[in-house]
Amino acid sequence: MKFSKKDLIKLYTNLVRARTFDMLCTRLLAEGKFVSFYHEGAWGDAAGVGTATFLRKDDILYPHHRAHGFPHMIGKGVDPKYYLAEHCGRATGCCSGVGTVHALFEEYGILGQSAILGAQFTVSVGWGLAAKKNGTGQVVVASFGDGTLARGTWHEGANVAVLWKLPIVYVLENNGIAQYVSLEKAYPLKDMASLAAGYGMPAVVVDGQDIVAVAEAVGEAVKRARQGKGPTFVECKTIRVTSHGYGSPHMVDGEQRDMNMVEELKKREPLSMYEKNLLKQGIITKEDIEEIAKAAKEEAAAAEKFAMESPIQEDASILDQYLYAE
Amino acid sequence: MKFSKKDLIKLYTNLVRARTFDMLCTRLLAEGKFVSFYHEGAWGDAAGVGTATFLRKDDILYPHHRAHGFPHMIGKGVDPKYYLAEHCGRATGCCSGVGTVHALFEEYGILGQSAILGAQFTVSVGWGLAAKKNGTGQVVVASFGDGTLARGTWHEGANVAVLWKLPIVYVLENNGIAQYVSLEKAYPLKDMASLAAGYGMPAVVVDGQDIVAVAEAVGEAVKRARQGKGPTFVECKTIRVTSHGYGSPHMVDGEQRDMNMVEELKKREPLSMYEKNLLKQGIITKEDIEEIAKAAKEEAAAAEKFAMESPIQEDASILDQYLYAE
Amino acid sequence: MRLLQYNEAINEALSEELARDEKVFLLGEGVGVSSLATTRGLVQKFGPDRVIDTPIAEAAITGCAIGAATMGYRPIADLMYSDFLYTAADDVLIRAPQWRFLHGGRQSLPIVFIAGSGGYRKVGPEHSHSPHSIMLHHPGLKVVVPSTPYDAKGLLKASIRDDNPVFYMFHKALIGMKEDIPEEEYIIPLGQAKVRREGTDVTVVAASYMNYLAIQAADKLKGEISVEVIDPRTLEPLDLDTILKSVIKTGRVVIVDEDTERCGFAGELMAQIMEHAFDELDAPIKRVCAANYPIPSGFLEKFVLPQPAQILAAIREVVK
Amino acid sequence: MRLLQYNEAINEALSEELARDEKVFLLGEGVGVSSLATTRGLVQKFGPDRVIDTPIAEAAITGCAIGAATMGYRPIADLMYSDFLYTAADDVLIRAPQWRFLHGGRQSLPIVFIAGSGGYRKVGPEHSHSPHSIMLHHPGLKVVVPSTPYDAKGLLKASIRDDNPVFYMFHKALIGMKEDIPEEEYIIPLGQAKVRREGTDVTVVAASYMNYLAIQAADKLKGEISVEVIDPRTLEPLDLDTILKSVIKTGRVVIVDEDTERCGFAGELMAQIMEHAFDELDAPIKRVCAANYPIPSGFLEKFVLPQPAQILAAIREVVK
Ligand SMILES: Cc1ncc(C[n+]2csc(CCOP(=O)(O)OP(=O)(O)O)c2C)c(N)n1
Ligand SMILES: Cc1ncc(C[n+]2csc(CCOP(=O)(O)OP(=O)(O)O)c2C)c(N)n1
Ligand SMILES: [Mg+2]
Ligand SMILES: [Mg+2]
Repeated sequence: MKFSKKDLIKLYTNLVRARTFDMLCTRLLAEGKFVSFYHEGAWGDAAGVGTATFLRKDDILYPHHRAHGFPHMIGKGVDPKYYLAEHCGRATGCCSGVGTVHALFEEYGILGQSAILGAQFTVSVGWGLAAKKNGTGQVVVASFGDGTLARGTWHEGANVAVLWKLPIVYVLENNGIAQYVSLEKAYPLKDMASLAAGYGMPAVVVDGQDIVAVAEAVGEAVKRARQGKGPTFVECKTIRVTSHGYGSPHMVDGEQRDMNMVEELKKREPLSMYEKNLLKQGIITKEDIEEIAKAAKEEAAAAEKFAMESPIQEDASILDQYLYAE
Repeated sequence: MKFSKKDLIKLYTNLVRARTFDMLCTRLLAEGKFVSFYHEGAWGDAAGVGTATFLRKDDILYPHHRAHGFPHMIGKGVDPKYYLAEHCGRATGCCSGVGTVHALFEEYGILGQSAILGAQFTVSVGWGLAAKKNGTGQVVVASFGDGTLARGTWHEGANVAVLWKLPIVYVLENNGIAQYVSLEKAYPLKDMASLAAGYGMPAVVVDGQDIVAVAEAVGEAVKRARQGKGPTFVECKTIRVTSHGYGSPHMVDGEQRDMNMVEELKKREPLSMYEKNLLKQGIITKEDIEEIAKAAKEEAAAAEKFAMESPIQEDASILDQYLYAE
Repeated sequence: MRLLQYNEAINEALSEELARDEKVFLLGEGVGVSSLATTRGLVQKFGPDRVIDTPIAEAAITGCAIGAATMGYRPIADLMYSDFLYTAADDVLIRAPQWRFLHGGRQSLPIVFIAGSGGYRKVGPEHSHSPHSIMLHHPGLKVVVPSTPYDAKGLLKASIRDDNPVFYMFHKALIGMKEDIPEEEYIIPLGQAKVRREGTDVTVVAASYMNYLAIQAADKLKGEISVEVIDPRTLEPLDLDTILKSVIKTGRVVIVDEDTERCGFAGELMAQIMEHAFDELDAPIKRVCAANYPIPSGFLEKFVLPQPAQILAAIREVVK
Repeated sequence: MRLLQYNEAINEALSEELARDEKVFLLGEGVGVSSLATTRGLVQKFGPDRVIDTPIAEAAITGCAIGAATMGYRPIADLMYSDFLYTAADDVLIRAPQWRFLHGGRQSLPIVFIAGSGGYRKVGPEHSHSPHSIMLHHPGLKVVVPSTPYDAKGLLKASIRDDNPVFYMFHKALIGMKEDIPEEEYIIPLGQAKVRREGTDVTVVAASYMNYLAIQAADKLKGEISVEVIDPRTLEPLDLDTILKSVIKTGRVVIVDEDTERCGFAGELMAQIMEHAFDELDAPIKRVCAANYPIPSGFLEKFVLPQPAQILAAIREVVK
């Protein structure tokens, strides 16, 4: 796949925006302004942005829980302020402040989430089936982490997806760790892609820190799905340099994480790598970079203001209305 | 693996016994003497007998539900009369008449079952772990059907089994059908063994109608497991020539089953194929055959008598005792 | 009018709704055949895209229903035995009931989970449950438990047209029951109890197969005790008004519930009656439920599942 | 005596039992680290064969526990959040509780499922449940819900030594609670309620974090109403005798339960009290439970989970 200059800048811009929101979220959580959780995503954010940026607006996307899917949603074109407000429990949130860590942007194909990991594998079967029934070329993208892939729902969903040739793209963001457990303690495999191959599903492994490589691989998979050729598995190798969630112990397999190793990982920070690349190729200038950063900061500041000035969701009368549809 | 003459005759004898019990069970169900279900196993019984006959007494075996595991249990050395009595709801049953379709012969490594398919994949993780902890070379054999393999528990169990190098042998009895659904409507694959390969688990496909081939393949896998090399997957291609359960419609994928095709399948009846072979090789004589058949009939008749003369389980006082251990 | 069996009435409801609305589709293990013939013949009428056989993968079935529902389809997910819901419990009890709520009420999930429930076939603790209590414990899920062919059809049509997840449990022991079914279309709204027998001495609340047993008991006691038998028909929504009206009239209540007693529907209804009509009660409410054991296979089953004699005894006891 | 936190008490119980009996082992996602530190440090003491980190595969964890238990081991299966039991519900609610029973009582399954439960952290409907009601609805499973560090330790040791499956739920909101814990070993048998406050006007039954809230309410009402607070400590076995004794004394009852109201433990206890002590009641029993909605995230949580003011109001109402 060949990306235009505009495309490449869009990728860059979205990554800057995602990173800016991650920093904002981390700060808001630390300041006690978030209502429930936040799981930081910096340094592992290229996969989500690369996956989502070139999807069709009506494609369905299940965002990964890491960075709470901000990279995915920003890529998909969603205005993140409503999701930010959701995290703050505001009535203006995308779920009216009831879900806090859940996103819903139906117009953009974000149809909801579950905080019980592994739901994406089976719910996306229904999305894929509906997309196929709709017959308009919609594609479903299910993002998830290496840890999530161990759930049995993967098997039940993947088998049927291949069998029914559903237009689904599975995007694994393999950061080598799941909460406090390393990949080595969770799988007997190096490349998770071999699991997909078991079903006869095409599978590719890409450098998840290379946002263009991700966009390319996902783009190919989406094309395949749109053509009715069924699901593809894209494994993005990425990293996690923070603790699991803000405030949780920075440990793995019972020990403190080896901070030298984490420093080593940090060398593959995707934003600066991509930035350097674009500069070298002459696709952006220092000035562009400053401008994009400035715009992102302004967007984040405006989103924060929007969230903070929105009313707290405390209207008990909505409970009945939300429980059942008429 | 080279089998002695005695081994080959043992396989034959067990297959005759299993077949005799299958006929007995079918008749008892038809006569209303069974309490709940029976799912006939004739023509698909070589895989179970071949799998179980040469296991160690302390090896753990989860019998497949087809033929209610009689072939497996007979192979394992269990006296089937207690399981028959169980089916008749008798107090002398192996579960005291409370389970009816459940088997328990702890001394023989039959540690219980669940009628919810797919439990074998995760329960056997615990058995495999315990066997490994015991350190006495015990092996766990989990038998199951092609339909069962679609459950998510397969993925959760297999992944951990390979990861922890558990001494487990997975034996698939692939009869190409699951209740009323054909294999083609259930998987995008021809050989299920490819699913195992996804975990890096060795997998072999054998003719499940060839009892010696099954015993050989399972024997190799057991050897591997005993040596601490981890799990193996053995796919036995077998057939189902009856309806799903006695009395249920003989249909598949919404239609009556094609009886010409079923007649075609019947040509691969494993007992007569094996018998012919043994006769040809001069390992048994016509007289041997008659004697074995007679002994099997006597065994079955005695088991029937035992079951029928045993008291019906109607002692309500045991409910408390069975609910909780002291 | 035609005399239809309970399972034929179910089949007819499915067929009519599949024909009426092309967003409706059906999926499950062996729905093309169907042991109890509830879905048989539908694949011939509507094709394999509308009546979908699946592998043995309950979570794929229920997850598929959730996904398709959020995209405007109206899936009917057949789970065969209601016991199998435990293999997809996070979908059936958590995800489907909560999805709309936690996404700010912006979506609707028109799903029907359908399965056969109940015991009295001696087939043991993995094929005999009537697990409506755990459904009721998870708000967001409606629960429909028809006791006659007429109701089975009318309630199923209402369930399919409802914009919320509904668990529709037919009872395996009622399959052979026959009843006159109108040729014309009809719908029975969810949330309307039915007084099956009028009486003045005692109120018996019983749904599904228990309603059948309760009516037998009431008829047996004719002349001795005047029994009012109420069939809630749906447990969520629950028509508490009809029940309370009867309680006020009789002052005495027996609740018959096939589900396990502890934390079951019967205890819940006792609590609700205490909350709303404590002063109307002339005697403590009695419940006849599955005793607090797993449901044994075989001949012991009768010591655990509610028996006609127990129902009679409870009624006699409560009017004493 | 040392002052230990609730989670430290849990950790100590695990450590002592792992040391005492080499058949005991622990497995779960991240048990080597453990968010709430209940299992932290144990892998260093007992090695990775006894303290086993697993992938995110709840069914593998629970199935492993069942298998190992039938071979004489005593697994402790850590499910992290009790909400996650829904992903392995057939093991936790059906297979483990029923296994011994349906195999004729010939085996015992000494399993402890351990998980953090409860809300009040605004983290929403997939991380806030206290799902003890559905456990109680499945006979064969014991249910332990400690409300103090002392109890947490003593009850966990009893749970590990019990030969039956036990679901041990500690409450996330109690993690920071401190209490004096003896140096010497002690065990608290399952099935013994504790009277936390003696009183004569009203009986309040409340377990786990609700007990903490109930005690606060009782203390607040001192002088105005004499409140007896009973902590069941284990819900199965349930020490009904201690509760009934108190009911006979006070004639008035409030049950506080964090679990969803409908078909919950509170309703069940109301039913049991009605069955055993109807004539002792001077007023209808009141229950304060999670309202019949999913537990919302964020600021709406307080409209669903039981609040101190509601407990006070219920007590005042019931003694009126
Ligand atoms: C079924 C289930 N089990 C456990 C959890 C708790 N949990 C939340 S995030 C997480 C780790 C996820 O790891 P991975 O999928 O690799 O994503 P990552 O956080 O590494 O990006 C866990 C165990 C959960 N939410 N759902
Ligand atoms: C979880 C679960 N789903 C469905 C069933 C109902 N059921 C019993 S046997 C069976 C078919 C099993 O097929 P397979 O594993 O291929 O074994 P076979 O009968 O063909 O030998 C089904 C669907 C069940 N017992 N458990
Ligand atoms: Mg990860
Ligand atoms: Mg099969």
